[in-house]
Amino acid sequence: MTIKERGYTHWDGELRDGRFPWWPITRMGIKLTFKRRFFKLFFGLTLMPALVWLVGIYISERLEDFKFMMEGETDFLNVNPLYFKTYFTNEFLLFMVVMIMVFSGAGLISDDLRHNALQLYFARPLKKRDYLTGKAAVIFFFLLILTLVPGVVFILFKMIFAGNFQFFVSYPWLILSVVAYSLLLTTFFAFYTLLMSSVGKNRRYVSILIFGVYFFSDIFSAIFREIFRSQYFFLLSIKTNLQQIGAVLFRQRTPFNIPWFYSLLVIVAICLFAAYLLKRKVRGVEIIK
Amino acid sequence: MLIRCLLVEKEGQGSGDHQVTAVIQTQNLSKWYGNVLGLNDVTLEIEAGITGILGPNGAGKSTFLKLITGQIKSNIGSVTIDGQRVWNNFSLFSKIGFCPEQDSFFEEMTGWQFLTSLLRLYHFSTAEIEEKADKALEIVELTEDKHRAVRSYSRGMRQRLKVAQSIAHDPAIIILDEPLNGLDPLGRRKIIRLIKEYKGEGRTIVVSSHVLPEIEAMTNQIILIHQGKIFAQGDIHYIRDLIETHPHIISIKCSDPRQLAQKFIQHDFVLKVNFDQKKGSLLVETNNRDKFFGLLPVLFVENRIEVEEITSPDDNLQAVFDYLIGK
Amino acid sequence: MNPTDTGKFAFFIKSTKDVFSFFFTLTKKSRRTKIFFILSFLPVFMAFVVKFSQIFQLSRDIEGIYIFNNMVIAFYLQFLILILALFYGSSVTSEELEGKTLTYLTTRPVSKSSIIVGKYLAYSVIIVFMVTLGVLFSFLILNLSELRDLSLYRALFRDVAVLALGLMCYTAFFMFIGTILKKSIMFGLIFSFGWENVIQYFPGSTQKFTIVHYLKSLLPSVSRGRFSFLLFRLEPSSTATSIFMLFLIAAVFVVLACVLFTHKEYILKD
Amino acid sequence: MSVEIKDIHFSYGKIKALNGIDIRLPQGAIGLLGPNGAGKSTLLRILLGFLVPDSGEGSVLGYDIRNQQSVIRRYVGYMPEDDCFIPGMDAVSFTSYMGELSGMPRQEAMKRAHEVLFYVGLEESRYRFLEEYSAGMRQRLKLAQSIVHDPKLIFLDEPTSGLDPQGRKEILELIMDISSKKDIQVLISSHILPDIEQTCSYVVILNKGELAAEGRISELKQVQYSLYELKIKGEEQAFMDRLKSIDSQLEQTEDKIWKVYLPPGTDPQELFKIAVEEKVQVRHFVKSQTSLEDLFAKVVGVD
Repeated sequence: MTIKERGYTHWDGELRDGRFPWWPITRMGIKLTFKRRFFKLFFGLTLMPALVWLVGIYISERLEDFKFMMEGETDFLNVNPLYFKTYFTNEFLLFMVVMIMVFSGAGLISDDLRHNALQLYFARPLKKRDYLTGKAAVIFFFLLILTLVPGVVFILFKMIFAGNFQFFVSYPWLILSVVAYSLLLTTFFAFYTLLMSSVGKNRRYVSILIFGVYFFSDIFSAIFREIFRSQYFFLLSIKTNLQQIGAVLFRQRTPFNIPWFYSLLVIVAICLFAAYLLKRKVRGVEIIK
Repeated sequence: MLIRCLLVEKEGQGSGDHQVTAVIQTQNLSKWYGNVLGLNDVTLEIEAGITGILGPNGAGKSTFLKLITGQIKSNIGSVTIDGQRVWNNFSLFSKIGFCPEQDSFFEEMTGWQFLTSLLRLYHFSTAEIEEKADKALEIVELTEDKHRAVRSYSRGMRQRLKVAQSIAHDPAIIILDEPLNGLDPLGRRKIIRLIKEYKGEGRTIVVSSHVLPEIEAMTNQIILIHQGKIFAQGDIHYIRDLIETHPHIISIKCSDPRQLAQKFIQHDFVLKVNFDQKKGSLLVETNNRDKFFGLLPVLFVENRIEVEEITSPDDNLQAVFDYLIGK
Repeated sequence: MNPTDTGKFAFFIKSTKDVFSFFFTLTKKSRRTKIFFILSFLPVFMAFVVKFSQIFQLSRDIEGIYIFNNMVIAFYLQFLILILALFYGSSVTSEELEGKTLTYLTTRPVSKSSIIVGKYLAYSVIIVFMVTLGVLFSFLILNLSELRDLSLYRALFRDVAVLALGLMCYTAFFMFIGTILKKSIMFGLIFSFGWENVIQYFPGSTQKFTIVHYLKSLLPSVSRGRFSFLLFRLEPSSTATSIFMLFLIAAVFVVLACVLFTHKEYILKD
Repeated sequence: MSVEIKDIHFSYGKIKALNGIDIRLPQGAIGLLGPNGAGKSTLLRILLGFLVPDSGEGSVLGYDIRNQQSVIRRYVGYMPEDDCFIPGMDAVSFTSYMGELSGMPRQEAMKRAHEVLFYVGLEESRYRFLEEYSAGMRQRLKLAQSIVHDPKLIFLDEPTSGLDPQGRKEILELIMDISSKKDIQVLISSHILPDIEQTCSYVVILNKGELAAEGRISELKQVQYSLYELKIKGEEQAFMDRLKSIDSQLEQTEDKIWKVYLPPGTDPQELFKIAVEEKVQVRHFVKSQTSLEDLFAKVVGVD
């Protein structure tokens, strides 16, 4: 007979270097976000445009049946790269992306700062990089559902509804565009949101900053543009920069007459700046002088 | 039930000198948070002097103190201070000082700003405010650090600053929620001394703690609270005396425990004798400590037993509660 | 001790004044206030750039007052005052709960209403000051060459007054929201940039359910030119009505916040 | 040699927190003692790699504190001093989450989380949200998360702060139980003497950022003069007067314990003889082996 030892028992397993040490952070972050009140409702709302576009794809294959409703205007129902570009750069979607950031992203770091939880993370074999990756992946999860997933679904359903691969053959690069744009948008918002979230311990304050800075840049750019009549001031606006790159990736004419790589430069610069600040701000202990 | 007896007896005793009017009175005070019990049917009177509220973590001490300072509303019952209701009766607070349990401040202020700003809410003149703030800082020995940000204060300093804000306006009633928490022995001693000195001129001080010796060091008047109920109120010695007759274990480490054990067995107030092999000590259970401790030194001297240690392992708060609950 | 009604009122005023000075001194130097100060000063920076480029003939020559009226005010009216009012308004009660500092206030001989009113006034004054200063500097810089034209100052005065009224109203409203809701920010953002933005363009009486409607009614109507993206389809109320309504809204929400704060019980979690 | 550091200096801006600390810690439970602000937490944070020392070097479990932090953290458990948790979680998710972050497989972490929560006595409230936890429960939870990955070395920063005596006793018993295992070492930082005295065999005393004393507790507690702690019931005054008459020194502490310094060579039996003669009861009698407290008071300068 073996008798179980009383008191403290060892764990007879092997601690190992996971290949993705940040994954638990991500899983927990997503779980906690879904637990927030009204989040599910709100997230559902942000998927509305995707649904509308999907219905559009269906109708595009049944144009004959719906002609009576269209009164001849069927151009916008032409499922082509422009159709995709419109989805990915429409204002409602971008607004919802920002709201989702306020909802799910604002607390990612600021809550840990507030409850002294960083030291719990960093007392474990986690690197700063792992911690930040884990948190960023939460944002990736939500934003890719809003971008990458609908994009792929649109392509698939277009082919399913059409019953052939015609669409894919016509635009074989489109899937790459969808992936590239989704990743770009998501990466940018991940950096942006994490930076804002690390600025303060107070979630309300962080929320206001995430929202405020984004819209501020837009208004600011609009004002300057009017005064100087120069398209280059579009570069001040986060939103137009994203729209600009989106148009290029979907091989459409850029909405504004400025080279697209300037926009890319601005976005990359913001990300690098955020990465630099995050590296300095996130640490195991708060040092009070 | 034993507890009831205790309270009844106490009332019987107190009825003779009832001219001392209670400062704080509560009637059937009960409080729930959602469906979690906070406080259950508390009726008591607190008189001038220091009163210690004693109970383990989560017993309802904080709830009680929050209720008598009008921070939360009771579900049932009432609280009065000097005959006036407390909830939303702000004018009462000019004579009350409260030191909250939570370690929170307006972090961006310095200690000095913290005190002067709060004193401003008592409508004093600027000169008065500065004088009072200086005095309070001196009492808690923070004068040197008064121009540092509260953020950079150590735990002990923060605790002392919290006490300072509760006494700065010279209140007649001071209520302190766990003022000794997280302090090193030096800091604890400072605050205990401060509270005792501050009692003077008929002030009423209510202090809560979960550590019996801390309370004993400050006062004899205690209120025992556990599971949201008041288990006893009165003189600490009275309660201790009551426990005297309760079976109690005493641990003795000495040169010849078995010989000593033999001697004990002959007495009827010794209920049980046990040996702790690991520690090499003798555990004796008795129901009459007076007799037991009266006998003990005699046995030592008569039998030339060298004593290393006499301790009462369950002479702590939990034992008191276990006894009162009737475990 | 039986204070008469006037005595009570005098005491209320006094308490409110004390609470006001408490939070005025505390907040005017806080880090957040500094960041928002910078934010509200960006138009000044913009005005600098504009003026500079005009002097060196880098851009078209637009009248200073024109830029001021259309851009600066639009920026302040539609964006900044909302953000400021939302943050400071909801802070009135939320920050005390989050920071667990409420106890320090409610155990003082000041009524809960005077805490609310005092803090409301303190924050209002700070943000009105912030905005006024920004507007004033932008105005001076943009109109550097026409500073002798006195009619311009009327416009300035009117704009500042409208912004101040707007701040008062919104702050009162968000303060009220902060006293009932825990997630006041989410609600506030949806209200400010959803409701206020959309409903104000609805026809008839619908648009009267927004605060911004009354604010815009007080500003001169803008020609539907290049700036129509900022203001359009307004069916203005009369000046008197607008001012009355704005004061009424502010007063109603301040009173509601007081009533709620007095009777609601706040439990600080540890 | 679990922890070995040489000439560690550290300052927060202008404030010097550690000023040249040299320590080589043996096996067993080790106490890190000092008043609030002596540099105990700073030292722990350096050992964990949260802070990089201004100068000096050291190793934990044989790994360098500058270059091999992540290896150190894998085998070390840390119970921080401040209140810290993640809101919105229950205790089981929290503890298993922490285990996973240390590199445990998910299912194993969940199993182990239940085990350690049972072990620290939170079994009944393990599904409750952390926001609702009391101070005592949070303390246990912090202990649970520090042992979930079965570390070889545990750093406990003020493990008993904010606990009632019962809770304190229980936490100390848990700590003693853990450190009784041969292959697990405990380093406890505290300002509470009896905690250290009870749980540790070796002590390091820090004061104002410097090493004030170090050694085995049994050696440090050498009998220099006979000090006894007594609790008396009965005619205290008469008893004390008698004691004074045989040249002993008396002192009463805040919690009503008499400290009696008997002159060298006096038989402690004398005490009981006098007690019998004066008819007082000795309720509590402990030979205080010039306890740590005196040493502490001496090196730290408590009055």
